[in-house]
Amino acid sequence: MLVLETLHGLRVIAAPASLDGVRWSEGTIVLRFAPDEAFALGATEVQIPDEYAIVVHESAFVGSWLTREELADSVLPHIEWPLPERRPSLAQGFVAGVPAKLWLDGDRALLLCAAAYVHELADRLG
Amino acid sequence: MWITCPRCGGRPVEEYRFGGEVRGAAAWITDAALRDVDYVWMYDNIEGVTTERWFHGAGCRRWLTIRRDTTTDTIVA
Amino acid sequence: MNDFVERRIALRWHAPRRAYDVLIIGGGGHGLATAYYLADRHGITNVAVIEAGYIGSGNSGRNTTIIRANYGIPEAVRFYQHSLELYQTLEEELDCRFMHETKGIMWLAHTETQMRAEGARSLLNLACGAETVMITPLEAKELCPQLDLSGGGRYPVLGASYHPAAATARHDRVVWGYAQGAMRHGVHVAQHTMVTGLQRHGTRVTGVETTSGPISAGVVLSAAGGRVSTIAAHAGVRLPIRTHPLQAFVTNSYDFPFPGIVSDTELLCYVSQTERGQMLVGAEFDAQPSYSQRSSFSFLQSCAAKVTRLLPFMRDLRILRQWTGICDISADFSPIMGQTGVDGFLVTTGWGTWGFKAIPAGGEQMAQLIATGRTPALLEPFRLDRFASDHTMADPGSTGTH
Amino acid sequence: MTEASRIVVDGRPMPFHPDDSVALAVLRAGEHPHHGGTICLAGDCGNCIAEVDGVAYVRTCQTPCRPGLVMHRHPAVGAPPLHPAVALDTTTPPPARRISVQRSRAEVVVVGAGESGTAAASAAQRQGRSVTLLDGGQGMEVVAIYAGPTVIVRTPGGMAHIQAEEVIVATGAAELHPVCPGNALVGLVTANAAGQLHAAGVDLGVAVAIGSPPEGVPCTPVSGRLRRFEGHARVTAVVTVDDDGGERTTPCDTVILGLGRAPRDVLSRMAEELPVTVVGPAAASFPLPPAPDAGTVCPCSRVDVDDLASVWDRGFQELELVKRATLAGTGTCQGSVCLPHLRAFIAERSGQTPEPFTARPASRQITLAEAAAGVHVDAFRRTALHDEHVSLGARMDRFGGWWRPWHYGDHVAEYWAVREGVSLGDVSTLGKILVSGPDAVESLERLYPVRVADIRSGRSRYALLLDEGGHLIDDGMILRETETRFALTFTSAGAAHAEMWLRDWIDMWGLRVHVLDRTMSLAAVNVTGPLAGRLLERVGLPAPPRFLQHVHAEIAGVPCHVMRLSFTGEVSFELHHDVHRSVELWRALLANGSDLGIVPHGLQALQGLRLEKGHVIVGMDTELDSTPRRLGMDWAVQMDKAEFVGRSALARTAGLPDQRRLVGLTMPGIAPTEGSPIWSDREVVGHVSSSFTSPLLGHAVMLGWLKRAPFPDTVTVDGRAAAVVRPPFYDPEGSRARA
Repeated sequence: MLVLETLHGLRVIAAPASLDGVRWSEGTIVLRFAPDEAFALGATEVQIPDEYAIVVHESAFVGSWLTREELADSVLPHIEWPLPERRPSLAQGFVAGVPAKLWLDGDRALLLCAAAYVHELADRLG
Repeated sequence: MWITCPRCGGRPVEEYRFGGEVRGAAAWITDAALRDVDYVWMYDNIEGVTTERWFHGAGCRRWLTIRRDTTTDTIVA
Repeated sequence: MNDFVERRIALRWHAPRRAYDVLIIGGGGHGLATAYYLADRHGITNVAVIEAGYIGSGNSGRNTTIIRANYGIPEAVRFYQHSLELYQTLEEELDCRFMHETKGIMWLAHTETQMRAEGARSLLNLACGAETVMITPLEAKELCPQLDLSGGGRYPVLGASYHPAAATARHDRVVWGYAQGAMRHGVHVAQHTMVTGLQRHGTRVTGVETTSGPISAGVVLSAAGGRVSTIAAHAGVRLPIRTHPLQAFVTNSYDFPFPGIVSDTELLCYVSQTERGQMLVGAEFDAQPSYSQRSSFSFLQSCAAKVTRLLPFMRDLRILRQWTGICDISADFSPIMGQTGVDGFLVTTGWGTWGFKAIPAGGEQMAQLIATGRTPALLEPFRLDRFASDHTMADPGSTGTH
Repeated sequence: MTEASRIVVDGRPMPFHPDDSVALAVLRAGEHPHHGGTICLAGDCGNCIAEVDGVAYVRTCQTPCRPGLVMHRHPAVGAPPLHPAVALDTTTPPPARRISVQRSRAEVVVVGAGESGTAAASAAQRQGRSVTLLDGGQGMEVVAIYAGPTVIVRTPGGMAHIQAEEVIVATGAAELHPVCPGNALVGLVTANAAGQLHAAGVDLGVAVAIGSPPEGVPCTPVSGRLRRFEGHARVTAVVTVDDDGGERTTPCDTVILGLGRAPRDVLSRMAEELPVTVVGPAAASFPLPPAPDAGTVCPCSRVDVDDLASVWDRGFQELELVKRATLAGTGTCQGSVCLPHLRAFIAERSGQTPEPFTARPASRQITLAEAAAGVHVDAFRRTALHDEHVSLGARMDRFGGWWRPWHYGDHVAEYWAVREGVSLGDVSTLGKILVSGPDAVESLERLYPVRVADIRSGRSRYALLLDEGGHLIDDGMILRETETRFALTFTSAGAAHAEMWLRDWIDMWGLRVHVLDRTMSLAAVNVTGPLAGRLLERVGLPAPPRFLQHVHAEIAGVPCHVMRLSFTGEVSFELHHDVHRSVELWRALLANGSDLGIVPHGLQALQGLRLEKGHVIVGMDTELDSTPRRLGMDWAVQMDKAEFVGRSALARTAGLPDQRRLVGLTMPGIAPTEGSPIWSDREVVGHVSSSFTSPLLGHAVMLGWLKRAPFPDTVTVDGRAAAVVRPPFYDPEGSRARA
């Protein structure tokens, strides 16, 4: 069974332009959920030129890194929509009927969903 | 039915929540109270192209506005 | 031949004349029943029913044929109970067979919240003259031995409300029975006659424009399904109505007994067996308004997934046919019947997913209103002006299915 | 012949040749897969349907033989039975037949690999378009074309769902079936089927041909117009009529029928208005057959020409009415066989050729299991404390899409822990939204009917959320963090809608506000009871916030947003914290409170506790049209505020007569069932929305709707008198919550 583990990072809501301009530390994976929203994996602090920005520690996502084969075998059969072709990129939508996200980067992919759904997703993906 | 989210791309309708037509009270109703009744309760119920709001709940969790032909359920530009 | 060929009903058609006392838009169950009762109960026979397609081509011919009265507010329970009772003797009255069969319906509950809602429904129904009782899972299993009480391991059945008087009837034949009854009294029914506008004289509606020419009338009643907002707009009347698709499917015919109707308050689907042995499955209407009658695969998928959890034997039954009707849902989920504020123009609408079961009472009461000019007590709560006067009829029992 | 090359037909082994379909094997054995009727071997009709491996209504001509395959004929009369063992077995789930789903995309999907289909596929490929060619001969059975267009296919290995840009239907033409007396006999085959049977080495006996004979099949052509088939069960002769009206009887074992063709159009009739192109014979117009005058016209539904005539003569005078009055065309083949004859029948009588009726899915039938393959209908959420609840013996229930503890075994003990000691409640499911921005105050002032601007930082205020009609849709707290930042809470059931509601209005107003829904990010534990403060003191909060204050503090080492409020009526602190620290916090609280008699409480106890306080639960005590006035909550609306959502409706309806009130009710003894009708003067005047037998008060307390003025002081519920009172029933001054 797929094991999804807690992901830690910063959840940031800020003006899109200010988010665009953020210099994240080396190696930070930034999942841009929306133009004004990002989840920066592993980040612990951020300088952002938006005095109203919401920056909070986020621990409510669980995820699992998958190889290209694991993605093809255990995840893709449960997705109705096409994956984006660009890499790296974020895809969001139902995976096996659970709201989930995929970070696609080269040969690997990070599958993540809210911790509240982890039992459903793991069960459905087997 | 598939709806294209400007942020996430095309997704089946099951990923969205319908948020209703973009509407206002009928301008031709001059009485304020009647106009409010109209705004609260009445619908255009258009057989044709409507402008409406959908929420991409399974994706970016943001709203989008689309135009849909209710006679065919096709999304028009 | 098969046992289901209609053998008795005879229909007689007329080209519409130029003027009638009462003109009814919409040759579905409600329109034809109103015409029948106008003629039969009130002697008003100078009546025409005009239909854009063929009679029963709208929801009267696309519904899932369930008759029940287990609604959520007293006003609705009384109205539908009256309709249910009229149905019980309708075959004799209309001199036709429409295979009316009392089967009982159970509404399964899987959570404490649903149990509470079903318990409330039962008590309210009993108080208002409709029999609904709570049953245990084992009682549900006795009524429907095919039921998986674990709900496929995911939806355990905690109990159900049971409404033994629920019935089914062949929908087309109800339409034809009323049409025949009205025609025998001299009512004219014209098919393929579409309304393109309303004639107005001052503030009064005095007739209709149709694809077959103008027809004037003392009273115009819109009993149309689906296009009622457009028709009302011709009279300057705005309606709290949205038109939504409602989907259903049937399997092929199978020879085995499945006597009752099983409905689920959480999965929002329901199952009965037709007189031909088909398993008929329906669900909640689609969330977005639409006039498209195109069926969707996602409906078939999810509905099949849901019912097979409750009734696992259905997994290997083959689906024969899937279809979609469109239904007019009112803003408070209750029907709208009667005056519109424009003289000479009445509506019967907002029938949502519960129009078929309301045909006899709706027709009878609308006829009484037209004949007497006074709103009968059963209709009083369902007047259109309830929205302006803040007397809406929000019915938690209607927001469910069928 | 080895066992490996036999199928089992009605309990008897039957040999087959490689590549035989089930129908072919049965015909090879000199039998008929059904009980009679013309055989087409093209998947068009329903004359070869049988039960195969437990699934009825399978077209055996499209089903390859497989060693051990079990076929049962349908009964000659009536529908196939369901085996009671299958129908009634619910204790063991049906064999977990995992039906795989292949999802794919193609620019062009071509249905049909005949001449026109392959040509269309090649043409599309030459244009550089990606093409999926679905070959029925390879077992790719197209079930339906849906909007998208989406093509649903049953494949030899499962199901395929194909998203296409364009679908090309190249299904060719189907051979016409004969409609005349005797057309349900055994021994009738179409020309194409005769060719297949001959090529497979099946002995056709004395074969005669009507119409165009098949090439290469030994048979005797018979001239004249087809009148009837003779025979008992099997055909023994065919009777034709010459031009001069003379009948001619030709003895035979097999009649080969080359009666012409009709477009194989079920898919194109299904796909009107979709981007679907029909090519080849499927798009051609063929002459209709002569109007039938006797015999079975619809074999699937067993409708005879007499039936058509009977309903026609009684006024059912158009295709749809004839179809509905006879059920012709509503069977397994969806009109493939009968539609040309129905149209010819109507054309002759009415003088007008009717358009074919629309086809509905499914053109190739699938089981419910096949339809459901690959779908998941809903996803339930668990809080971070789910396993803690289960290990404490909780009975879990679903509410608002979450699993929540209903009770931990003794809801009365849980109640007393709250009223007299200290208790924990998992309120992680509450909606929690952060808003921040220069327009934060402005947006909340417009969203809520209470004043927001004067809430001081570190303070909070209870608020209703109203829709445009002034109807209550949710309630919760507004907690001010800074000048421009607020935390908002919502009910568990209302949380999903709350985010949509906020974002929609803020979008529409164009206000500068950031919104973050933290409902699933933050867990929350409600520490409640007169000893709650003492427990918090032990775990690191010596000076807890006062009523309606909130602070950020570490509790047992876990950073928490501590909110002082009360739903239970006792001192309550909601500790909102990151979900990954939730178990740690929960356990620390339980451990530190053990000598205080701490126990967690479930929803059942909570519903009683809040009812004693007269707090409504949205959706339980409220209805779709519950205004603050009806709920007795006008105090939570400030009409002197500027515009807010629902304000104009409240102003308008304030002047209208109203007959609805949510009231408190008390009566001695055990509480009536929730939902009980409320009677007055032998009339139903309302119903009980919540009820509870208060252990503390020793009598029943209720909230209930009265819907008829004037409102009485005493009503009857459950046959007993109940007093109409003003809630709350417990601690009306609120001194306990503020203690």
